[in-house]
Amino acid sequence: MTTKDMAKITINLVVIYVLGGLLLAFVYAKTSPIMFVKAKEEKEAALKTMMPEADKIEHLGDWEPHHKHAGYYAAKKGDEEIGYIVEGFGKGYSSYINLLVSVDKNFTVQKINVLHHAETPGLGDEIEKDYFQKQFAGKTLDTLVVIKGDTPDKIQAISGATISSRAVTEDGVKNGVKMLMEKLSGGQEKKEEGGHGVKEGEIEEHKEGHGETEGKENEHGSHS
Amino acid sequence: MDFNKLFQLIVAASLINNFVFTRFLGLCIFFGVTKKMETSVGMSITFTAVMVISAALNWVIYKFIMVPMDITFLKIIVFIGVIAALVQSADTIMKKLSPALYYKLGIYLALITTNCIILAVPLINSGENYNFFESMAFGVGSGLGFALALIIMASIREKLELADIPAPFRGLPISFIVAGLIALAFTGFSGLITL
Amino acid sequence: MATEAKTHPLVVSVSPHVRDEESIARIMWTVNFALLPAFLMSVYYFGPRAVYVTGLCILTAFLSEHIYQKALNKKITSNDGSAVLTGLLLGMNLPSSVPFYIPIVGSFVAVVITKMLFGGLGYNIFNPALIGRAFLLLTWPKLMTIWVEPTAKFIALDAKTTATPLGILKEEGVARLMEVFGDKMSLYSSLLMGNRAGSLGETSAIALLIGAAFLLYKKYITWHIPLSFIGTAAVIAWLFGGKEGFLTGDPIAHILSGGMILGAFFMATDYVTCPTIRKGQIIFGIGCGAITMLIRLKGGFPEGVMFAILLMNCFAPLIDRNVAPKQFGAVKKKEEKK
Amino acid sequence: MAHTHKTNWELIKNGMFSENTIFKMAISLCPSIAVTNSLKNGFFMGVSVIFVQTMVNLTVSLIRNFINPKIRIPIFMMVIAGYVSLIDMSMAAFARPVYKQIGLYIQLIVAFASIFARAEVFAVKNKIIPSIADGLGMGIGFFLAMIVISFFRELLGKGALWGFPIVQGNPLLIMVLPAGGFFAVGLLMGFFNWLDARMAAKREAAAAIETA
Repeated sequence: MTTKDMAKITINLVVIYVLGGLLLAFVYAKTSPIMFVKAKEEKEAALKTMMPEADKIEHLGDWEPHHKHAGYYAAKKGDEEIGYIVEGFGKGYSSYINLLVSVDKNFTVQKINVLHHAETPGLGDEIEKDYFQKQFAGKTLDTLVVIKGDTPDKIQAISGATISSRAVTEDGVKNGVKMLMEKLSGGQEKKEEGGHGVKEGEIEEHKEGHGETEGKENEHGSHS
Repeated sequence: MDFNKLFQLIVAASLINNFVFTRFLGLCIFFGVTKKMETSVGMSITFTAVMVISAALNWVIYKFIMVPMDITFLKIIVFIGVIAALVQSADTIMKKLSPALYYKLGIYLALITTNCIILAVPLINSGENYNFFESMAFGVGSGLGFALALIIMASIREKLELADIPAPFRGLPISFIVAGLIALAFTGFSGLITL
Repeated sequence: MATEAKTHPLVVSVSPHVRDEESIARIMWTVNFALLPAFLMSVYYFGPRAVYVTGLCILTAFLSEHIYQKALNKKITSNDGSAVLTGLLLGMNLPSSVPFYIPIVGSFVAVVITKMLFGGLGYNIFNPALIGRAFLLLTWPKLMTIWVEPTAKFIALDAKTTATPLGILKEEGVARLMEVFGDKMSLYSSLLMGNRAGSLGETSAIALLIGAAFLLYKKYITWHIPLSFIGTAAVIAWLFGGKEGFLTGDPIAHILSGGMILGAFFMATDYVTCPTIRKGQIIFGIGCGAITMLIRLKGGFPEGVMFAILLMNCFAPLIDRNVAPKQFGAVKKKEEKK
Repeated sequence: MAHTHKTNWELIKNGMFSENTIFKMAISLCPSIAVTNSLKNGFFMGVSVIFVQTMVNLTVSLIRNFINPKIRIPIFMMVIAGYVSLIDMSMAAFARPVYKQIGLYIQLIVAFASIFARAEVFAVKNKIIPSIADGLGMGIGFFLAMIVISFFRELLGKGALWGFPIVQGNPLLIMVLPAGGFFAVGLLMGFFNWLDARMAAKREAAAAIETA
């Protein structure tokens, strides 16, 4: 191979790669802001549906259930705090169940919403269903207990999926509410320093995993 | 370093989320080379080795070059480039150092570059934010899982050679059905580890 | 196995079991017969539904094989007892409460996809009845896990649903299990007799053991797989099964509950899908036992026998390949297995 | 030079049927199971592949005189990876719900044997229009396979299509699980083989009558 050939090949490669790189950089510059905005909007919309009567949702702080990153928020109507929303994780049958819980000012559960999970199709994945989630309205720490069979005031387990039902109820939701109570009760009038000035526009963006492939990094589940 | 977690990652990647049976990657190779046991074994060894080395190499490049420079959007191009370069140099080195080994495994190297399973490992590692040792563990687990799948499949297909399979199902279709049945059996591992 | 001589003009013998078709039929019908005590116990405990579910399974299995062979102009072998055995085993692996389409779909998958597509009896890689059951478990997980309390009344009108002993153990722990059954001895006797929730044919350990003893006596099965299977499971259950730590497990409860007896004697020993060499069979049995206990103690499912046998079915050709004797003479020796 | 003598329409048809990537060539198989558990996922995957396949063929054909044969492989790879990155980023921005489910497999289009192979055996040797036709045909063939498989899987496994419920009752859930994916592809492949054999037999019979 002569020097001339070498030079030609090199130029060839460099030109293509530089062109391609530039093109991609251009596309990236155009699409990535949209992606971030959309992701943020999604998150806000998800929080909003947890407490539809609120007109503002404020980020109060973060906590780490199962060594995963999750946030908690205050829902406000005008200047008045009408409730709180917390993101939680429950250790389920084959995945960590990511969910949102909204509570009123007395820490009574209003609503829950399962965001992501990989529980067994046909059994555990019924935690997504309304009939299961509706049971949570009006529950408090004492009544967040899973019962097999009919129950008027507790949570009835999905038949054949007790582990997933428990993960949602006694791990995800209960621990979320507990954490909120510890952090917030008694101090409701106080302005949270950490949360001050953090408006919804600054809600932190979570890095999206790849769908159902695997959960986010976590320590081994030493919890029972 | 948390050995328990690394062990879980290996088990999860090889058995529970087996690349072939639950993630459906590497299917072309899986169906392509399992006609013979010998090729399957060769492929398994080569793949596992390349997978682990490429996981390590790509992790370093991603962490120390791409993230600081904020060019993670080029990761597909960079990863595939690194793998191609790795395979090419492995080819050259092997030819020089151990012609016998090259004679045995060299032909599989050429097939590796355009294989999704090799590329998937660094992509998943970066997507999951694994640290260096976790990335290595994931690479090892994935490689072992793929090797297991190849070897099981090869032994079953050898047995099927003599079977009176209806003509339209001979070859690939029956192999897909075998893979489905193996996937059915592998479901038994689900729930072993919560990820 | 011997059918290959008929279907292939060119005879390539893969297996050491060269038999004529008559002996295949005799073996198959004998195994069916050996399952009779367990079937009768299931009728005693679960009533007419046991007959209904098992009957549907057998009928569908038989018809699927018959129609398939007719349609493809193959030699009709549907009355050699193997289709009936598949149907019977599948029926014994189902809960009594399933709707009619479950036995039908399960038998169809078992016979057509697992056996006929591979060229019929002798070529299937997996145990057909177990594939049928695994398919059903993943397809209708809820319907397949509704267990009915045995009533021991012939007509049970008010069938109550309940959990299987292994289900209770998995989800609520050993204390609750004792609460349900009283004490250890009454737990054992319930498990032994079959007075507990579970699949139709797996509940009565004693009836299964009678059938198994008959098969062992007739030398249609050997001790290798059942013993290594149950032995391994027992050791693991004893070592790791206990709540209080090492060596506190209860191996007897683990052996008698779930489908271990049925699986170890009647399904793992299926001579088509297990290794042909004795040493291979022992490895196969150990693998089955180990995976069963891994799933029971650590996995997501309460019962692991089905998955364990299916997983070891995957490995059977590999085991055969690696422990196969070198001299041809050893292969020729007529080995009685089932 | 291996210029093609086929018309553009023949090229498209060739990719769609007689050289269908999934059912005939049996390459690029991973997504045939991974993303076909719903019609929507299958559709987006198919469209992405049509785009990448066509654009790669177009680009390679366009720069074929500029490429030095010695370095054609890294250049093909760059072109393919470029278009894949492009569609990957666009989907991440504009089709987020789908992207969350099939993102990894979109990125792995890079390693598709069919795309690389068409650049290597066809586009680099042919003019632009036939190259586009070839890419389009291959892409559409892949797309059709995705649609057929995901149609059956979603209908049987969920009783729904594109997320809308069609049939009530207890569907065959296994069809949307891993094992069911393998079964679906295996059974469809067997069915198409049977169909092919039948059609060939018919043609032969017809030819025999004509000559007689």
